[in-house]
Amino acid sequence: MKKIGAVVGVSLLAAIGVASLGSAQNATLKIGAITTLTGRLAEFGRQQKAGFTVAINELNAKAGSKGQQFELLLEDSASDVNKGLAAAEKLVNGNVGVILNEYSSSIVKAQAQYLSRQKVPNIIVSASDESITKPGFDYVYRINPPTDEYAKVLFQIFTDTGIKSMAILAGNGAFEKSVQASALEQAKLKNVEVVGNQVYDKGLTDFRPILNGFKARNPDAVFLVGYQEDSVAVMRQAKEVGLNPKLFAGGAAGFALPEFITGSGSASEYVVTATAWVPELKTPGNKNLYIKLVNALGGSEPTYHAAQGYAAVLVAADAIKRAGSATDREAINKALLSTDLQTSYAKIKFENFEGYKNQNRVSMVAEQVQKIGGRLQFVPIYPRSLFDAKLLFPTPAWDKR
Amino acid sequence: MLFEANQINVQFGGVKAVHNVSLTLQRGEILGLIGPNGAGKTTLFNALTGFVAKTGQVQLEGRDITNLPPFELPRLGVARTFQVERPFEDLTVLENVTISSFLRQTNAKAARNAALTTLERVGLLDRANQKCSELNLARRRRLEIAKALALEPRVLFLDEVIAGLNPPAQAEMIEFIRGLAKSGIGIVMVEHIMKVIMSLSDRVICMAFGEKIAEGTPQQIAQDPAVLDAYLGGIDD
Amino acid sequence: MTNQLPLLEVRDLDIAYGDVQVVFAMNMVVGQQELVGLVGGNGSGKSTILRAVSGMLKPKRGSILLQGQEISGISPHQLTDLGVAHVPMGRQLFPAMSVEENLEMGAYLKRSKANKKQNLEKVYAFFPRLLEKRKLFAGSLSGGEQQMIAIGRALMSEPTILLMDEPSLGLAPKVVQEVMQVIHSLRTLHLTVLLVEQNVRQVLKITDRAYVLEHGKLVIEGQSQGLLENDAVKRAYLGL
Amino acid sequence: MSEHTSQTRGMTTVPPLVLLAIVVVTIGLYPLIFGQFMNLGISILLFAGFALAWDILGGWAGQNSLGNAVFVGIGAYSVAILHQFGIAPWWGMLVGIGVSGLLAWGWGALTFRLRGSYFTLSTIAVAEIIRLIALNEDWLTSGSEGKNLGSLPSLFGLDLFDRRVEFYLVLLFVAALLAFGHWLKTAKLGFYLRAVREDEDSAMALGINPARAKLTAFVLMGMFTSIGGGLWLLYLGRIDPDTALVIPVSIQIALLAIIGGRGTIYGPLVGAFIIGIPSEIFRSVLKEANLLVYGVLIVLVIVYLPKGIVGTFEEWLYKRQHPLEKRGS
Amino acid sequence: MEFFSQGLQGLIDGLLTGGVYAMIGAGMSLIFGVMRVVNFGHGDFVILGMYAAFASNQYLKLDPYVSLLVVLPLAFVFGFVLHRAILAKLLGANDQTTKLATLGLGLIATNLVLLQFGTEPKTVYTEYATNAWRIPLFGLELRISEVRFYAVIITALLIFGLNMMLYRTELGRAIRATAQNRLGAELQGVDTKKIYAIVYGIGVVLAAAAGVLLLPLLSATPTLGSVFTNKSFVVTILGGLGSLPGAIGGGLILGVVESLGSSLFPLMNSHFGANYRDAYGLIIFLIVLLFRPEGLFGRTVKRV
Repeated sequence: MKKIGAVVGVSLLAAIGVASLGSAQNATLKIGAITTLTGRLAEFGRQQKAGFTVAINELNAKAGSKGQQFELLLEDSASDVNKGLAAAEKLVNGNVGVILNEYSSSIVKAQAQYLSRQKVPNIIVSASDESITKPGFDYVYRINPPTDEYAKVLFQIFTDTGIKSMAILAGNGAFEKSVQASALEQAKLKNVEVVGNQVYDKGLTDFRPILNGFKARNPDAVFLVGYQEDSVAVMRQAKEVGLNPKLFAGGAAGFALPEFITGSGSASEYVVTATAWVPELKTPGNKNLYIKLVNALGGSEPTYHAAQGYAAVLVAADAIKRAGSATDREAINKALLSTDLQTSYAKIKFENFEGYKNQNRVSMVAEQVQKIGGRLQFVPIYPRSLFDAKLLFPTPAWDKR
Repeated sequence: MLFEANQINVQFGGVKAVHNVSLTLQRGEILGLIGPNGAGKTTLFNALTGFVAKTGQVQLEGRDITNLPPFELPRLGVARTFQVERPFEDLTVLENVTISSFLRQTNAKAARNAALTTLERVGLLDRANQKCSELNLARRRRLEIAKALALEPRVLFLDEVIAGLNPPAQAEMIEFIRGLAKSGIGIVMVEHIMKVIMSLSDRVICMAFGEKIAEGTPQQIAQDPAVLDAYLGGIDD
Repeated sequence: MTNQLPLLEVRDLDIAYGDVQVVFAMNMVVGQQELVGLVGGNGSGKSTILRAVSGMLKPKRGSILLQGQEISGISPHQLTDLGVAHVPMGRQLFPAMSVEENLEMGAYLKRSKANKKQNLEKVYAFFPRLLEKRKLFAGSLSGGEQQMIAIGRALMSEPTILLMDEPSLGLAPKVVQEVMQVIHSLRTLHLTVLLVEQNVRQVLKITDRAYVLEHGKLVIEGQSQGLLENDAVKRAYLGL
Repeated sequence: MSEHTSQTRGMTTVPPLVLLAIVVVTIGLYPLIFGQFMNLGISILLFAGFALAWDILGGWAGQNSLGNAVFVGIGAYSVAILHQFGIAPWWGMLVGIGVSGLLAWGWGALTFRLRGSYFTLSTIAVAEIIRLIALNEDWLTSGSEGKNLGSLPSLFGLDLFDRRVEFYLVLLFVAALLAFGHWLKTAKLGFYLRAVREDEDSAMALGINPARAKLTAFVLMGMFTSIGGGLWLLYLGRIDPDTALVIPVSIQIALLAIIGGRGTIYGPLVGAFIIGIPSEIFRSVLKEANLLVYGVLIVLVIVYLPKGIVGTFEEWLYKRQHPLEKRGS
Repeated sequence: MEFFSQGLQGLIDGLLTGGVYAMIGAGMSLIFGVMRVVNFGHGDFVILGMYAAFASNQYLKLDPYVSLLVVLPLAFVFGFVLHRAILAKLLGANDQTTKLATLGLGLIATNLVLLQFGTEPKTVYTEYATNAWRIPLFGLELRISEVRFYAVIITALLIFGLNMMLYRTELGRAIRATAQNRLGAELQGVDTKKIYAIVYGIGVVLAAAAGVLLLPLLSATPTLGSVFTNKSFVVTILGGLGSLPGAIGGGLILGVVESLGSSLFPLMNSHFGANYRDAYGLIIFLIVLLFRPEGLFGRTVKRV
């Protein structure tokens, strides 16, 4: 039985090998990418994939039919760490010079470690866990900002509005806890009293006990970090229990998604959230990018993950061009170190600071859900220098709306 | 005295399933246990072998074994079969018996050899590698006995190992049990084929409604009016 | 006696469990409104025959006729529909249901649903003790009372024949007599009953006719009265 | 009584050691042929190891655990936590084995009084509680961020981050479990476990203490699984609760063994390959339907091949070797 | 004072949550009580219910509560057919096998949902979902969520209806009879295989109903199945496997324990709080499992 199993296994493996390597001899410049197209995190993969596609098309259109064409080798990690590693290996074996690395911190970290050991440069697109660029792996670069930035932009608002106390609620995922830690640090720095601090486990989300606890302490601001399903539930329940702070602040993730508004309806109004990118940003070509991303997503609203995916491809292509090779990993690595590229997402430059290594600095945007023309939508408000719209403050009590 | 039970009582809920039953057993003796359905014979077996909670006292060669859990008894030399034979269906005949012989052998090879010897003794050697689920009833009965014998018991409780067999198989089994007793094992057996129990037993105990109603040689029992009543049904009072 | 078609007839019945044959060439007839006993010692095959008649197992050979119609191989719940009621060994009551509900379960099938009320009254009239305790859980009643429920439940299905499997099993001697009296009085309801029992004295006292089995074979049959004096019966029981 | 005594026939013609050697060497060739798919190979083999360990209790003793992720996690975290203090992974693994063994012992001593599904339910509950502890006790586990391995000392001059080294370490782990399976097949413990699995009352009548037999199997399962957990950490380079301690990991471990065939020595290994390789193909071909196929396969196996793949094969082999002789005494 | 007010509010919230837990547990308990099968896929049927309500909202524009009228009959047919087609084949197999089969069915159910709807959480927005009644009490203001109150009322009605069915109808009597003594029921002419399929169908209905009722409150995600399954284990073990009133008690206890644990621990400046929310129920579950496996309210009824 065993032997039959082995024979079957061997032939199947051979089949995968042939299938995946069959196209390796073309003249296109290859960029590897891993994201979650299936499984529990597939939604983020969909966004990133749209960004990738838009960027590749843009690059190839610019090069024209005579110029060298780029090709994206996209692998699915299926939301599973072992499968992600198998995918990374497949790309490494496919002689790819640079790999774009996806969203979920726990999957990304294992891949980043593996890829640095294989000496393959990899660009992290959206994973926000601080520890990815903190341990200082070589060959690891990150486009998206560290979580400090999420907290910083919101605390700027706190300072401007004179908020003195806050309560914070975060999920126990790596990203949420990272933002939570940054927020607590900022609170200390800015002298904001923390009157409540709770972590919840993912799953059946009944936030009422926590929100009631917050309500009793009457904080000026409530700082929330969570994914989409949680962001919706927490705002609905905040309304239900009658929690009335002067400001609800969301630390990106679920609060920055369009589904946050559709899901929580009127409960989402006045909520301020940090985000890494908005279409209103006056970066070059941003309006155009937005339109292309909407098209690539089949009409649905793009999130910052899509814009980050877009930028990552451009950064990789830029490094390949400057390295003069799509396969020479050392040359590409060197080129990435000296990246200085303005994209529609943001300006990209990998720096070492505050213990981070090869980390891009992006200042975050804050947006507020406001009713415009009877429709609730995200309105970017911070940094004030970039946008015209004003923060609506303080948030009216639920029964006064 | 090889084995002795005093004043055994078993209670299920409010029902007295066994009431004040005592028995003794000598080396090499066959003690027959009879009684109509529901008289409590099997319950008594279960009580004596530790499977059912009881009050009273049980002694093996003077040692008190009343409160030992069932899995301690085989090591001391008390083995039993089950009324509905319960081999480990998915295992082969040899494997079934090997499990038992591990009680006395620590080494796998020795256990296997001991099991083979036991199988030869009960005439199942040629079926050693067959799965139990494929054995016919007579062979399953023999396997059940082989499993108990491989424990090298001094006291053996046999629960209806003959009923259901065809006459030649019955005769074989009777001879075999006699041989066991001759080798010095004390045997307590429940059986409802009277002919068998009467010809095989040295002594017979008759139970009815959970109580011992008669005890004696097969001849005495056969003539005891209480036994007749128990079987034919109570007389009016 | 059998001036008309017998209600139940068993012809040349062989039954085996796997490779073990337990009933050999059994022949038996139960006439209308007869109370017939089927007796024998432990393992004589009497309950096995009853199980074959009630559809719980399939005979190896032979036929079972209900009013001339072959019924072997029909499933128990279909047989119930044909008017065969079974008072099973161990009673098989629903312990956490009330006495009344247990009785009502007997009228589960359509054929007996219509007259459920009247039948319930009849059963209560027959067993006044059950009427007293109709609200109690069946599991809380005594063994004898539980046997009455089992019988009452069978009556609820308006049976053409009642099969009873060892109703005395596990009951104290006094209660056995009481149950036997109940069975005896069933004849006032003009029922046909096949009673399987090991308690031969009691059975022979209350039945019209009886069949005595030993080791799966018919030893003797005949009018119950006087059968007890027959040595064959004693032999069948004590094997002496 | 004995009518004829013929020679007893062996069930398989291949001696166990030879079979084991063939299997291990065949798998050992993998890196030479599929050097490009080391990650795939390691993860399949590692989960085969988890499933083989699960089988000690699940297959041989018939007690299904749906919480084995706990032992995976303990193994991985022991190595990772001690690594921070400069303690080498092999010592960390030893500690993991010890902790897992203790946990299994205490837990089993409490729960094996219960029969049937209650044990399985308790495994799920304990696994969930441990997951919550790992998530929330940051001082010990770094919470959801997880623990990273930095550099590792070399083991006899081998680089523990080298995929080939890792592969052969995992193979060693699997080989040890297979050898243990072969031993179990003939040893007292193995016989006792099977007896308990089939019928606890009968087993007691043969002098077997079921609670003790099950407890032994449980402790062994925990210890073996935690070795695998340590190896998984080396391979991943990091560990966090979402990776190691979640219910799907526990379920996957159990299902690989069940699909391959419980209590058959090689079943879990076959199960891991039969599920692992197609799922790698499905990953790129079937996309979203990937997990669905997995579920359907499970139901099909349970309904139509309740003994699993190897179990069904063995049954077929047995029937071929033992044509049904005319029965009757 | 804070302790008291938080505790009281927590108690109310816990009871409201517990009502829905009770319904999930009731289905599980019914299936076990009649068929002696632990339904490891139970939580996945809750997910199916959520998505069914989501789909009827999306395509038929039905309010989630109205969609109960569509979803519940479908759920019954689904469960009935599932039992007839697959689980009935396993009657008589050991309970390990059946248990694993239900686990596999759950996996299929969730993955079908995943295939159809993707993984992003699906939400149905209803304006009433966030309304709450305010009840002044000794200067405190307690809040009772309207929609959750209705959910509990519907739960109560369904369980009451189920109870009426079990205790007042022929079918119910046949179900109870089958549960207590399958052979005995068979002898009265009950087709017990069909009863099993019906009971499985009802179990799925209860799970799906819980899913529908939760949709206005939570987002539907395909991966939540095991969370619900775990809740139903806890509920049924607390209440005693197979006991319907026990499931109600178990559900309420679980809801209250989780709610009070999450709200009262933080007041003591404890490290515990909502972060260990699931653990509170599980620890009680383990204690009951070890020391009172028949459940908190369990009385073992003697079999005749």
